[in-house]
Parts: sequence; structure tokens; C-alpha cells
Amino acid sequence: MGADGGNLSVRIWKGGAGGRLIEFEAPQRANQTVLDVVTWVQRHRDPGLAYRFACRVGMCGSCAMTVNGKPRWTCRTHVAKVAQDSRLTIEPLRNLPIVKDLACDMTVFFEKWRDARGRFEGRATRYDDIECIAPETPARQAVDAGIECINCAVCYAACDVVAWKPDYLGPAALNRVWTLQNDTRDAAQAERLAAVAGEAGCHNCHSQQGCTTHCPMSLNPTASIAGLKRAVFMAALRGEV
Amino acid sequence: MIRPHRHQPLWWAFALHRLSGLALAVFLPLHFLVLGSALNGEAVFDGVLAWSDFGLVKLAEMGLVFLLALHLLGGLRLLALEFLPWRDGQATLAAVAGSASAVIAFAFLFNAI
Amino acid sequence: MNLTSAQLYVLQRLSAAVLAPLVLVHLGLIVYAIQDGLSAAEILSRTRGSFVWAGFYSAFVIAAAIHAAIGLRSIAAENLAWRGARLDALTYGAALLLMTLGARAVAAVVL
Amino acid sequence: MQYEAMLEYHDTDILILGSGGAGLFAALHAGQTNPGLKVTLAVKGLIGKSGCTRMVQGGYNVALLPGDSVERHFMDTIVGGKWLPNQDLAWRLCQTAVERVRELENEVGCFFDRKADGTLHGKAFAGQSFDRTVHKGDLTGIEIINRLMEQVWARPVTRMEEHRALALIPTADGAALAGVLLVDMRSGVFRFVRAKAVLLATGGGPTMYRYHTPSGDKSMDGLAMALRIGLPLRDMEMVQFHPTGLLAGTETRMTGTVLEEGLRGAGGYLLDAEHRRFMLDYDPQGERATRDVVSRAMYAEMRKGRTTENGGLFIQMSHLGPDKVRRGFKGMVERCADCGFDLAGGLVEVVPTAHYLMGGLICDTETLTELPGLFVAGEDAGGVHGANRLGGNGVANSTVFGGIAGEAMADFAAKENLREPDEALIEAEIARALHPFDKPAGDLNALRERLLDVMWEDVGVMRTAEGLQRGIARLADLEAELLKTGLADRDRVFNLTWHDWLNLRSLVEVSEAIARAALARENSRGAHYREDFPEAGDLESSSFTLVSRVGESISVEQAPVDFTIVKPGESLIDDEAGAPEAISVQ
Ligand SMILES: Cc1cc2nc3c(=O)[nH]c(=O)nc-3n(C[C@H](O)[C@H](O)[C@H](O)COP(=O)(O)OP(=O)(O)OC[C@H]3O[C@@H](n4cnc5c(N)ncnc54)[C@H](O)[C@@H]3O)c2cc1C
Ligand code: HEM
Ligand code: SF4
Ligand code: F3S
Ligand code: FES
Repeated sequence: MGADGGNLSVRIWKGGAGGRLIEFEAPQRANQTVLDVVTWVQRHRDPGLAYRFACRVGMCGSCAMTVNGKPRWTCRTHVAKVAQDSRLTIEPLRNLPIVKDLACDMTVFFEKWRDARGRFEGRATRYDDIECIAPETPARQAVDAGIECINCAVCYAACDVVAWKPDYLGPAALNRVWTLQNDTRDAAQAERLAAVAGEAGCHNCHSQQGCTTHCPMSLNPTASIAGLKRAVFMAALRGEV
Repeated sequence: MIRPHRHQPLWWAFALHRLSGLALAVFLPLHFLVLGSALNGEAVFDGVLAWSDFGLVKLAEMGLVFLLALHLLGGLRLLALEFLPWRDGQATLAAVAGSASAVIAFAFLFNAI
Repeated sequence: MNLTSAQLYVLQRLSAAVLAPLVLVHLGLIVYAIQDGLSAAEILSRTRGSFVWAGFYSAFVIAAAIHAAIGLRSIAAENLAWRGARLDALTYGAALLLMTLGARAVAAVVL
Repeated sequence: MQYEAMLEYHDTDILILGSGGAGLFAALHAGQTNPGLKVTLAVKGLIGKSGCTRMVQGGYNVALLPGDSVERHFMDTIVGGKWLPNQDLAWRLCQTAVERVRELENEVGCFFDRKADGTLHGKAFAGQSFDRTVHKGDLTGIEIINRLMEQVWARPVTRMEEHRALALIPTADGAALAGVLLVDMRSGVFRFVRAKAVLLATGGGPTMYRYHTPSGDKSMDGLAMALRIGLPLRDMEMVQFHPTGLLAGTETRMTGTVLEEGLRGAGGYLLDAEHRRFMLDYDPQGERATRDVVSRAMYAEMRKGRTTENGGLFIQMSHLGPDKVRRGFKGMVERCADCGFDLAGGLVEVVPTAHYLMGGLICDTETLTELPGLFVAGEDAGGVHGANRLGGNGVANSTVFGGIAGEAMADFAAKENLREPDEALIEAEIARALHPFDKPAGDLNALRERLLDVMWEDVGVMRTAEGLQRGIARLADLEAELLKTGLADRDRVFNLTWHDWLNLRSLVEVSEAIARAALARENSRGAHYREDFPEAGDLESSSFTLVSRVGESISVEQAPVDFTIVKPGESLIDDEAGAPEAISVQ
């Protein structure tokens, strides 16, 4: 049933930063994601294997790992798409501390999201009407273009600047900030721009586009960051940042 | 060393831009020294320039021209990316910049020999 | 003089924008001028006493010094993990060096 | 105490369990109501990245659009719930949803979809008389939870991520709740958190069925914990099945995940293995009938044996034009494609899948339970939906009552002191959690598969007394075996298999509560269908079930529904009795 009879040879990272790859054999199936392979190994071969997932449909961004060297969401990556000669190498995401095996500590990722002031700060309250905003306005479209981020940190893992300059806020936080800078309801845009104009700010990006290439939601953090750079450039000329 | 997450054209564009920038930055002081040698009289300057008749030096010069062109065109792509509205196809643009640089470099070599 | 990283970014991009046309002309000139081989006389006959070329090369030197220094700064910060005073020393040192050698070169070919 | 070395103590004013819509809203509102209080958020996964609120696709029901009214939303909820909802809770839901959606949009920063004229867009959801479901594309949950998560991250909330609540610990005299025992999943350290007020917002989640939709971190822990300290649960037989779960075979976590409702709404066909359309045999509305009707028809069809390779049925969209499907259901088509299926042009295997538990803890309209200090909101709370939940009322429920709970807890905590826990119970609960560590390793996986089968076969879409009794007996065997089964890996650090074991234990306990409630309800209402009692029963004398645990056994009582606002046959909407007529504005 579903099994094509073959076997996968899977190397999985075990341990913390000083861990190593351990080889397992797992059955190959017709319908099988990388997350399924990891689950199979945990259930049948290595009960101590640590990894993270929640929604299993690409909405929560918990299951990202490095698969054959590339960062990916594993719950929506079919094995057939990534296996090379029935071989898989599965490691934790780059650029984040490892908790254990395939699970990373995402705290710093969210701290940067916070430090970039990646949150809405509006004027209206729950007692006011909802603002009328036509869907075709350029500002609204700019928001829509970047809003569907699932904070999976795939982009963060794909970016070499994050690796080289660990303070750099990174593509996901900056992408979120750009959606807020286009949000006509928001009232803290000057403060937020200052938050992304500092030492760790948007201008650290060198448009490597690893973020955009690997983002599973097909978002374009590169474009968002370019928008922020432009805004920071103008603000700096005016002496505001 | 070149890890799989970098296997995409725009990472290479970044790497080449960085390497060309570095090479230019290293070359530029030398270039200024050569020009500065004119202070010591035309003859000295000529003596230094004579080096450029060697084939190998010609090739190196062509390399420099290539790098300068590449860095210039790549830099223009980046400036456009940052300061103009977004456009897709950055990889294509980067490839165009690379090819154009090669054309310029060969034009230089052709004219030089 | 302590520039913020945003200001450094602005300077780098502005200097790049200045350099772009200058390098373009320079490149054109190289490809054209190399045809008959390089000679001191030829170069100097073009440049000596010319205000236009003096301006051209001065602008080039200033922009390139700023631009390359900030570029080297990024490289040192990211690929060599340099930070703080060392990084500043590199930036301003590189700018100064290029500026000095550049000024000398301009003087040599123009005066 | 025996486990002293493994246990750490923490104090907080307010402890929130779970970071779905309910938990995050509670954290925000608690802080807004009284910024001086210490708020702690403990969650089994990562903040905002676990739970089902995140997975909401359809949207959020709210009477905010011109032509709609709170009364109409309320009537839809009551009629949809087959007159079983607690009407005060349902009213509070519909009324407060208006303010909550405005808050989400104006203060939290959600950016819901608009119509061309710039006003809020409401989409149609089956079973409702008005197109009132506010949404952000088909990823509404991501928008709601991400925005909430950002706000919570920016506030002084103590975060305990990957902390699993193990037990609610009352005071020694049982008069009030003292705190919660948790385990830090990353280190294996046990933590007892004393709190003046605790919110249970762990989100239920019927993951004990062979096919299920909720996120993997949900295993009914909250309800199992409540049962263990003797709190009654209502409406536990009410498990909602979604008709179109993806069927991709065993050993893949894709199986059971939802293919969105809109596929049927847009005109998709359900086919048996011989490619015959069957829905019209069951209901004149065909595939567009409500979730419970379609799920039952599919189940009946599957029992006839004309099933697909993996034992399900097909959904077909291609007759609508593959390109049109690809455009209209981009997200769904892409998700299927990632997993190797061609939704737009081919046939995809589907099966009814357990989606939501209407049952839960009893609480008042301020979310207080009968145990002072314990509050409940979201899917853990019972009574709002009665026998069926309207699509779009789930996220409304968790965000509305989560916010109310935050305020109520802040007021409560300001007046209260910390209480001393029953130390012996803490001790016993640690021992309970460590139970599998000194048992010989066994096949946990086979036990899980058995549980999924028992619930699907005997306590599933269609039920009989005989099947339910068989199910209860099988559950008892299973529990006995689980207690004999231990773990191969003895390290407590991020030991998922240990947590699988704990999940299984919660699931088995709550499964029994579901089966017993289902056995007690001898009629068919909403999501609960008894083949041996197919009639809905008299509406005026409707009652709901109350399950509680007494010692080691589970007892079920029936309590009459109090029609505090409308009685069966009446309506709050003029000129219409009962169900408001289907109208659509667009
Ligand atoms: C696929 C899908 C689609 C849906 N679509 C819709 C829709 O369109 N409209 C709608 O209204 N409703 C929808 N629902 C229902 C809706 O998601 C839920 O009703 C609602 O989100 C429940 O919110 P909650 O806050 O109670 O729980 P959840 O959001 O599920 O959060 C539960 C939290 O508790 C945590 N937790 C669990 N156990 C423990 C423990 N032991 N200790 C500590 N923390 C714990 C979890 O990790 C999680 O953070 C959908 C559900 C699913 C599964
Ligand atoms: C003599 C000339 C030049 C020298 C020595 C030089 C040197 C450098 C150096 C060392 C860098 C840093 C590389 C990096 O950060 O990866 C750099 C970056 C850059 N250069 Fe140049 N450059 C020159 C000309 C130009 C020109 C003509 C342009 C034109 C348009 C340009 C555009 C850029 C840009 C945009 C960057 C920034 C890249 C980034 O940060 O992502 N440069 N340059
Ligand atoms: S931008 Fe894309 S890759 Fe980055 S966190 Fe968001 S969804 Fe993931
Ligand atoms: S990969 Fe990094 S360098 Fe910029 S374009 Fe993306 S943030
Ligand atoms: S498990 Fe949620 S995105 Fe993969």
C-alpha cells in the first residue's frame, strides 16, 4: 500500500552544536514528506530523536530543517522532490542555536522581530469602526505582498549576512516591518524606521536573495528590504536617523 | 565550502560583486602609485607603463577591466534594485551584467593586441 | 567623526552613484586609448593642464575613496568578524590612503 | 519530597496555558486590565506557532456587515447547535465578536480582506443565513495569530515555551486551584507554577480519531487534567467531522488534513471508487449539504465497500475547469501538489476527518469554572456551540472568551492571594508522568494506531449502543496496556516519545468520556448520530450530557437546556421562526 518497496538512506543530525550525522534506513513510500521520514525514524528507530512540528500543512512554520543542505519546510516537502539517489541528509536550521537534534531555539529570531518593532501600533480602538481601505490601493497591495509570512525562519537560515553578522535583524523581521510601513492605519512608522536603521538594520542586506529563493510562501523579503533601505536612505538624508 | 543553500545565481552575483570590489580596492592604490610616478618625470612613468606590453600583464589588465565592468554593471543592478520599484528577473539582469562585462573585457583585449 | 551605519550606507550608495558615470567614461577611454598602446606622452597630453580632467579625476578619487573604504568595512565586518575601533581604523585608514595616493596621482597627471 | 531535585517552583499572578487565540488574547487583556500583574504564558509548543487557531482558513463569524445583526448570528448559532448551546454563552459570543473583530483590526493589526469599495468583506459559510465570515484570504488564522503573537512578544509576559502542563493542582482542601504542574520539555525539569488565576486554553482537539485535522501538539490534555480533579465536562459526545480530509495512506502526517470547505461549495463532486457521484442519494443539496450530513453520507458510502486504494472516496474538481480551480483555490492546489496530488485536474482521495470538539468544561459568561481560580476559554470550554459548531464560530469563540478571561482573571487576581498547593498531589502527579520510565519498552506506535481505530470504528461518525460499548471495553484494554508500556529512551530531555506516551494517556482518558457521553445520548443531534436512535428528539425538553470522573470511573448525567433567550420554535428575527432564512448580500 503506497510503498514502492525501496529504502531511503537518511542521515540525521543528532545532538547539539557538537553533534554529528547518524545514518538510518527508512522505507520509501509513494506519499511521504520529509517530516514523515523524520517521524518514522523517531517512531521506529530512534525514540529519542527531537524535532518540531505542529500543523503539518505549512501554516505554523515549526518544521523547518536543512534538507540536503537547503532550508525547507519539511511537512510540505515531498521526499521525491529532494532525495538524491534515495539519500537524504537532514540537519537543523542554520543560524539558530540547536536545542537538540533537529530542534532549534527560535528565541533570537522572535526577539529580533520584536526589536525591529515588528508589530502594529494603530490609532483607532475596538470602539471605532473599521477603516475603509480599497483593496487596489498601492499601499494595501504592498502589505498583501508580504503579509503571509509563517515565521518559519527558512529565510533567516538561508541568509549569509545573518551568519556573518549575528546581530543583523534578518529578512523575516524586516519583511514584516515593510508591511507595517505600508499600513496606512499604523501610527509608529517613524519610530519603526529608526528601529531598522541602526547597526543591525536593513542596510546590512546585500541582496543575496537566498531569503526570496527559499521562502516556502513565495514571499520576497529582498524587495521588502529594498523598500526599507530606500526609506532609511531618505530619512538619513533628512537627518532623521 | 560552497554550501547548497548558496546554489542560486544571485548568491553568485553577490560573491562576484564582493570579490570584484575587493580586487578593485586592492588594485586602486597601485593604480594611483603608477599614475603618481609621473611626478618623477615622463620617463619613469613610461618605464612603468612599459610593463603593460607583456602578454601576461595584458591579460591581467583585461581581468581588471572585466572586474571593473562587472562591478559597475552589477552595482548598477543593485542601485536599481534598491532605488527603483521592484522588478522580477534579477537573475537575468545579473547574467546580462556578467555577459556585458565579458564583452567589454574582450573589446579591451582586442584593442590592446 | 562618527558616522552611523545608516549614514555609511548613504555615503556608499551616493559615492557609487557618482562613480558610475565616471567609471563608464573611464572604461570607454581605456578601451579606446589602449589601441595604440599606452604611452606617458599620450596620457599626459590629454590630462596636463585640463580643468575638466582635473575635476573628473578628483571626483573619482574622492568618491572611490569613500566608496571602497566603506565597502572594505563591510567585508571586514562580515568575513573577518572585525568590530569596533579596528573596523573604524580600517575604514578611515583606507579612505585616507586612497585619498592621499589619489591626490598625488591627480597632481602627477594634471599639473 | 521524593522528586525535589527535579522540581522547581515559580510564582505568578496569572498563568495561561496555551497560546492559541484564547491564550494570546487572555495575555493581552490581562495586561491591559491590570499592568501591575505578572502574567505567565506556558505552552506546549512555541508561542503562536502551536495549536489550531493558526490553522484557521475559512474565517471569523461576526455580525458587523450592513444587514446583519447580533440576533441573526445568535439564531444561526442556536439553530446550528440544534438548540443545545448555552444561550447566555452563545449571546456573549455573538455580541462580543463585534468588538473583538474591531480590536483585531484596529489595535492588534489584523488586516482583513475588503470589498472593492473598501469595506470589510464577508464570505459565505455553510449553515448560516448571512455572509458574515470575515477573513484574510484563506490564511485567516496566520494573520490573527501572527498579529497577536507580535503584540504579546512586545509586552512583559513571562514566556514558558515548550512547557507542557501535566496537572491542575488544587489546594489540599480542594476548595480552589493553587497552581499547575508543568514539565519543561527541553530540559525535562518539572515546574510547579503557583498562580492566583489560571486559564485553561489548551484547545481540546479530537486527535484520537484515525483521521483528524488538529495540530500535532493537541491531545486533550486540558480536558484530561480537568477530569482528573473531578470537574464536569459537557457535550462530550459532540465531535465534529469535516467531510474532506486528505487521505494519503498510513505513515504520513498529511492524512487527515483538511481540504477546504469551499471546494464543495464551488461545485466539487464527491465520487466513490467507481467514479460515481453519490451525495444526491443522501441529500438534495448534494455536496453542498452541511458538514455532518456529508460526513455521514461519506461514511455510509465507505461502509458499502466501494472505496479507493487507501479506503476512502474521491473529490473531483476538474469538471469545473482545471485552470479555474487552480486560480480559485491556489493555496489548496499548491498544497496538494507539494504532497504529490493533482487537485485541479485529477482525483484526490478524501475521507471524513475529526475536526473539532464541541464539548468541554462548564463555565459562566465570565469564563470562570466551578473551581475558584480556574478559568477556561476556547475549544476547552463547552456549551457555546451545543451539538454543532458553525464554521467561523471556532476562532470567534477562542478570541472572544480569551479576552474576557484575561479581564476576569486580572480582576480576580487583584483580589486574591497565592494559595498553597496540595504537595502530595504534586508528588503523585510527577510519579504519574514518570510512570513509563520504569516500565519495559513496548510498541507505543501500535497502541496509538489501535486507539485511532477504536475511536474511528466504534465512537466515530455513526454510532450504536453496541459499538460504543465495544469501544469502551477496547479503550479499557488499551489503557491497561499503555500503563504496562514504557520508553526505550530514558532521557527526559526533549524526549518526544515520552510526550507521545503522555499524549496517548490524555487521549485515552478523554476518549472514554466521549464514548460514555455518546452512549448516554439516545438521540441524534448535530454531530452526534446514533443509528439506533436516528431521531433528534423533542427540542423543548432538550438536555445536555455532563461527564465527570468519580474515583476511577466516569459517570454521565443529563441536564436540561435552559432556554434563557429563545425557546424552540421562536426566533429573535422578525417574521421568521427558528432558522433565519438563507439570504445573501453581495
Ligand atoms: C484545520 C482547521 C481549520 C479551522 N478553520 C476554522 C475556521 O475557518 N473558522 C473557525 O472559526 N474555526 C476554525 N477552526 C477551529 C479553530 O481553529 C479553533 O476553534 C480555535 O482556534 C481554538 O482556539 P484555542 O485557543 O482554544 O486553541 P488552539 O489555538 O488550538 O491552541 C491551543 C494551545 O494550547 C497548547 N497546549 C495544548 N496542550 C497543552 C498542554 N498540555 N500544556 C500547555 N499548552 C498546551 C497548544 O500548544 C496551543 O498553543 C479550524 C480548526 C482546524 C484544525
Ligand atoms: C573604483 C572603483 C570601485 C571600487 C574600488 C569599489 C569597491 C567596492 C567594494 C570593496 C565594495 C564592497 C563589496 C561588498 O560589500 O560586497 C563595493 C560595494 C559596492 N559597490 Fe563598488 N567599487 C567601485 C566602483 C563601483 C561603481 C562604479 C559602482 C556603481 C554603480 C559600485 C557599486 C557598488 C555597490 C552598490 C556596492 C554595495 C554592495 C552591497 O553592499 O551589497 N562600485 N565596492
Ligand atoms: S519570509 Fe518566508 S521564509 Fe521567511 S519566515 Fe516568512 S515565510 Fe518563512
Ligand atoms: S538572503 Fe540576506 S542578504 Fe538580503 S536579500 Fe535576503 S536578507
Ligand atoms: S508543521 Fe507547520 S509548517 Fe510544517
